[in-house]
Amino acid sequence: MQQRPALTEIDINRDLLRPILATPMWFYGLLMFLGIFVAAALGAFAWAINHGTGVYGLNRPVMWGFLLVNFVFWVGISHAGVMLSAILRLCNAEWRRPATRAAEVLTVFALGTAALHPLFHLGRPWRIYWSMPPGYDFGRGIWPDIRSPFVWDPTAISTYLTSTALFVGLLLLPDIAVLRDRSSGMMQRVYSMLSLGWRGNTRQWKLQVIAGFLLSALILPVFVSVHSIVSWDFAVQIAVEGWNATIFAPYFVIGAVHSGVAGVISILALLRWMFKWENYIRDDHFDALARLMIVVAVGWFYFFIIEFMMGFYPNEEPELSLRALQLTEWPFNAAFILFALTSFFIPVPLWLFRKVRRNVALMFWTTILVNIGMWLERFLIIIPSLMRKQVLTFNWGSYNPSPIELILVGGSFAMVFTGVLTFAKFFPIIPLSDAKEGEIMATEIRVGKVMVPAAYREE
Amino acid sequence: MAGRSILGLFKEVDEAVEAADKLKENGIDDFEVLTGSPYPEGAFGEKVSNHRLYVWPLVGAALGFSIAILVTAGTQLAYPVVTGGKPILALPPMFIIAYEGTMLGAILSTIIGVIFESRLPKAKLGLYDTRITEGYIGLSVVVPDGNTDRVDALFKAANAADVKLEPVSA
Amino acid sequence: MAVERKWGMAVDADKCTGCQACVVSCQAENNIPLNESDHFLQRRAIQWIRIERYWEGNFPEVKARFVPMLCQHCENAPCEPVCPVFATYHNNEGLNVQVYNRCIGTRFCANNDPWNVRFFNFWEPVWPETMRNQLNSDVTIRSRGIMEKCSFCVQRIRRTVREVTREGREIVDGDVTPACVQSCPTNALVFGDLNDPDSQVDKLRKGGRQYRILDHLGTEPSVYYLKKVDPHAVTEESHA
Amino acid sequence: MHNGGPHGHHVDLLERTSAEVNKEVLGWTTRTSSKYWLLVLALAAVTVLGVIGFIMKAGDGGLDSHLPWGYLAAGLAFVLTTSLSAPLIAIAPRLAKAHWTRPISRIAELWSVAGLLVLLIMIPLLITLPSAADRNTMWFYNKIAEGWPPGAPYLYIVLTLVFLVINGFGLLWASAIPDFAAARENATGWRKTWYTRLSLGWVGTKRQWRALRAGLGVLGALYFMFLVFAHTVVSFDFAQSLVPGQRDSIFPTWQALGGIQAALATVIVTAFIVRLAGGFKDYININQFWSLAKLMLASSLLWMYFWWSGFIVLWYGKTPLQQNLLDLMWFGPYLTIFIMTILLSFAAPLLLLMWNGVRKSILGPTIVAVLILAGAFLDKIRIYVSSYSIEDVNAHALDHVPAGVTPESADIMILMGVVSGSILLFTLALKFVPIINMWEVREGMLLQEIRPLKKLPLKVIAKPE
Repeated sequence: MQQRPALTEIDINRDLLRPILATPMWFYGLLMFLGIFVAAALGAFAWAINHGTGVYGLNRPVMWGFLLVNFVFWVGISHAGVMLSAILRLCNAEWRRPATRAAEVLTVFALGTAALHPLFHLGRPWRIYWSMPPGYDFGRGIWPDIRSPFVWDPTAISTYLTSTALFVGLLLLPDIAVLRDRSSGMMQRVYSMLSLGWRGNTRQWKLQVIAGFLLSALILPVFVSVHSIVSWDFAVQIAVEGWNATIFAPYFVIGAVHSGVAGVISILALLRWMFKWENYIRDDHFDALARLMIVVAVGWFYFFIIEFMMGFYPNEEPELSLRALQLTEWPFNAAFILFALTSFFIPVPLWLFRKVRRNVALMFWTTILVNIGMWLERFLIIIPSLMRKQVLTFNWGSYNPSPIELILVGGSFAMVFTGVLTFAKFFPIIPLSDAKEGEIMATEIRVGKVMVPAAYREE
Repeated sequence: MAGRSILGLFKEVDEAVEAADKLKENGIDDFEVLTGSPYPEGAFGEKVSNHRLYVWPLVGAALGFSIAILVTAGTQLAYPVVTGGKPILALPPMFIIAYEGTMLGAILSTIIGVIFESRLPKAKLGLYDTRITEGYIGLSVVVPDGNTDRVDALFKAANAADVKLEPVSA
Repeated sequence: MAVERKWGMAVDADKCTGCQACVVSCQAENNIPLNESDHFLQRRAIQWIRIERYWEGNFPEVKARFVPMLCQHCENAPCEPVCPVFATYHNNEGLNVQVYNRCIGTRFCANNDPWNVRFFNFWEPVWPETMRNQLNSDVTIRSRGIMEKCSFCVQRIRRTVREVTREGREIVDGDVTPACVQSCPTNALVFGDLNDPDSQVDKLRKGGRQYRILDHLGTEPSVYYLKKVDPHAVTEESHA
Repeated sequence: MHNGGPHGHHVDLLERTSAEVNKEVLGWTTRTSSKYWLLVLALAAVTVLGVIGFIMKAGDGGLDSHLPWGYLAAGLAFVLTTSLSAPLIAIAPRLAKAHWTRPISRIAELWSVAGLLVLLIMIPLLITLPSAADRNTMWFYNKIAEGWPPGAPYLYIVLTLVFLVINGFGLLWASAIPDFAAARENATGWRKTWYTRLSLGWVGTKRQWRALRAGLGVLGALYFMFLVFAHTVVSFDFAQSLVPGQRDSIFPTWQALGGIQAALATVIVTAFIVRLAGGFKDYININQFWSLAKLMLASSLLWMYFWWSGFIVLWYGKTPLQQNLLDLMWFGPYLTIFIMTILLSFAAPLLLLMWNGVRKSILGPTIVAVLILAGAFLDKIRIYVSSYSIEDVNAHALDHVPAGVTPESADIMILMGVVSGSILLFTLALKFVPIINMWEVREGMLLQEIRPLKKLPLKVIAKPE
């Protein structure tokens, strides 16, 4: 963290509250533009409700399609938040400071969007509450079958969503207090209500810090469980040879971390570029995040290799035909090559160079690549396995996504970005208090002639 | 107790520290330090307050776990239908849902705990100044009506940027 | 409660000529929506029983093998526990039943069904005016967005049970015949109570030629297949 | 991290001069008390006992079948998962630029000397390992082409383990060079020549330091990868591929994770003993144990999570094969030993380490570490003995669950010998290599200091680029 600029609290307030107190015009334009896609997606869903599930490209045997792929993808992205903010908090990493809240907010909206997909996907969406707490259809004395992974799913996702949302809200209190003191009129009243009368005495600050650690430690296990359960939607199915693998849970989780951290880096790069936050999201933050990415990516690749090899290992017909499909048949072979390149073989070697790690534009594009690759990974796991479920070749099938599905998938991206931007309009997406704490804690140690940047540590 | 709170605002941290020392010299050692950023507790030599936060998650976890077990066991026994030759009381799924319940309970009660322990929410903000979120340090003390000017003088001596006095209505 | 009856079927691959009569009669009996060509092209055709055709051997010695495929009504059906809302479960007559009103259309069961014998109503079923009167009043018409599958003609089972109780006797073998069995010209399909030692189906399933498709999955199907007698016959399934 | 407190011990260490450090550390390395020789003798005796056990078994069982050798394989896996994994605890924090690991990094790396033992045990196991022909191995022997890849699986097992051990020694040596140089100055007799040779004329120029850092980085990363790969290969070839039809794909990764967990435990226990025996109370203090305890808690949770991920899939699928695997591995003949493993490797660590009071102590983590080591030991026995108890390794699927194999006296002797053998190697190495990484400790003293933030004394930690 060489030559970091010293920032007073006034600077920090001014810079980090800019999107809220002095919202640039293009911001609204961007929201409008995204709104179009969101509207399109909702329209598509209405169309699907009106005409029936037939408007999707699904068929027998491919009963789960792009919507489920996208669902897994967004649940994966949503794992960035806790991964970064929790693990880095627990490790007391100084460079977490600007990243944490952006990551958590991304989690909330990605997870919310993901939670919509089962709704899109259902045959009778208006009955979805029969399978999810707390909307059980108690009136009929019929209960959900808790043996079904589709009951574990809503439980886990609602737990994760609630926890993360409240976590973000709790750590927002001091920043809302800052807004309360800066804003005026109606917003001022709203903010002072939301700030719960925060004064900023030492006790409150101390509890904020403890809450950060404690809740991180508590949410981490939830974050692991959520994607594991999502993976069990697939892994418990003995009928689909390609899915019935015990490694799925950790494989999905680390894949989620891979795509999620990449997503956070992309968002940070965008924020830095949009709001000119070079002093807050500094090059060495990208450097550190990229180093983390290398570790995650290598770990993920290990699991990928094991999973893929395990397909061949027992060498039985269905698995072999599945691998053959993935590797040799158009368009899956192309997708597979693209996936391997984008999710690992292009970005990771690049990140080995310090120059790349500290180049924001390059980091942005490489992380985008990673997420393209990870989307394809989910696609390659879900669709081909369904096309080659069992040895009964008479039932082998194929699948083409329908325009409706494509609109919904595209719209989901717009939804997430709209959510993040809207949040950034009303609340600081870089935690002021964390930045200020960083300024207090930053110091230097003299070693011979050089001053090495250092930080105070509360242990 | 006819107490009145008085708030001194300091531009520099060191001034605040000095004022805090003065207060302690004058035998006032429970004063509230208001800052715009999280200084580690004790940085101003103020009294270190203790809290019970670590009890909350445990209680919440216990609650969440038992509720989850009750619900899962209850639903299966209340509607005993055989699916896939699985036992009516299938334990592994119960554990999965109980796990989520436990964590949810722990997290919810922790969040409530944090808010409670920070003595929030407060309807009235009390004696406060918006400059505090701008880097000023606030020292607020509750003193018997008589001593207010003594503390006031003391703050001024420590080069306070501003000293506020709570209206008598309190 | 103890299992009294356990309905099952024996399918004689040796007798099946692939004539599709069972498919048509099932269509008529169970109010299955009309499968127009585009349903087949979209691979969304609904056939509770279908004739799977496998080619065997190389040209010119190519043989077509027919496998009538219907819901196997497994003891441990993998499709049941994955349903979040109990829309499908195992009843005490050994049937794997589908509760249409309860189904919300997750299509999870269809995925976890190795035989692909569960069908999803992608569209609202429509019948031309002229065929309205052909519909079977004993069978529900399924709305769109839910799963359906072979029920072993449960409506016929229920009717028979009503009749025999009225006549005050026990059900004997042959009382119940699903539509497909009834219409099979070569008697390749035999239906009956697997728990009744002197039922024909029970004898057939112990006759020595029997095998069950995908038996290695251990789901205990109630549909038994009988090998072709032709010595050098190796069908896809006999590996399983 | 939260609830602050004074770091008495650490202050003392930060006030040490480097001369004092040298004196204390090297002094202990060179001093050999009679107690030490007694320990060496005892360990040697038990090791010999193990050799005798091996000879007995080879005598009646013979080396032509794999069936009798389950316990020997378990021994190899145990050394691999404890001693050979221990260096990770030096590597990972070094890459993360963590300061707390400096005083114990050498303890962790020194365990790599036990690699010799692994190579030794490997030989008879390779002889008894059934050929890869017409059975499924991760090497796809004969699947792609006749006799291809050549020498599978034996050649590749040898390569993996040999590379791992060489890499471990390289890492140990590289990280010790500056300390050898320091020792060279005030050593006498054979030690003088020994240290002079090993220190390669190190004088500590800027270049040398840069080279050393780069070297440690590369060697560390390599060791990490080799270790994970070794865990994969061993668990595949000596366990999974002996059970026909087993496709429990989480298994190798679970074994690698168990390696990390056991590595933490090993380092904690060793650090505890070295701390008392060598009087390094100021070097190895609450910070090390606290940080290790946190990691150990995390790894224990992960251990359970990995097991559960495998279990839930097999339980839900309940195909006959999956049922048999469940019975063979867990709920059949080895149920009790499995339950004990769960208690030792998961329940106890969780219930004890969840309290910060226990985590932030010296005795607490040590006790938990001992439990975890016991758990890992039972785990390896369960896995490898059950896998070795299957006769027909070429069958298509596991159609029946063989009875459990209870250890003969020879097996017990072998296991004792293996464990004490690895400890013996470590103990001997103590006298050649300084047990505290002096240069890293000195560097740590440069980069940390106690400095008050206004009224509050805090530790300041510098992280150079």
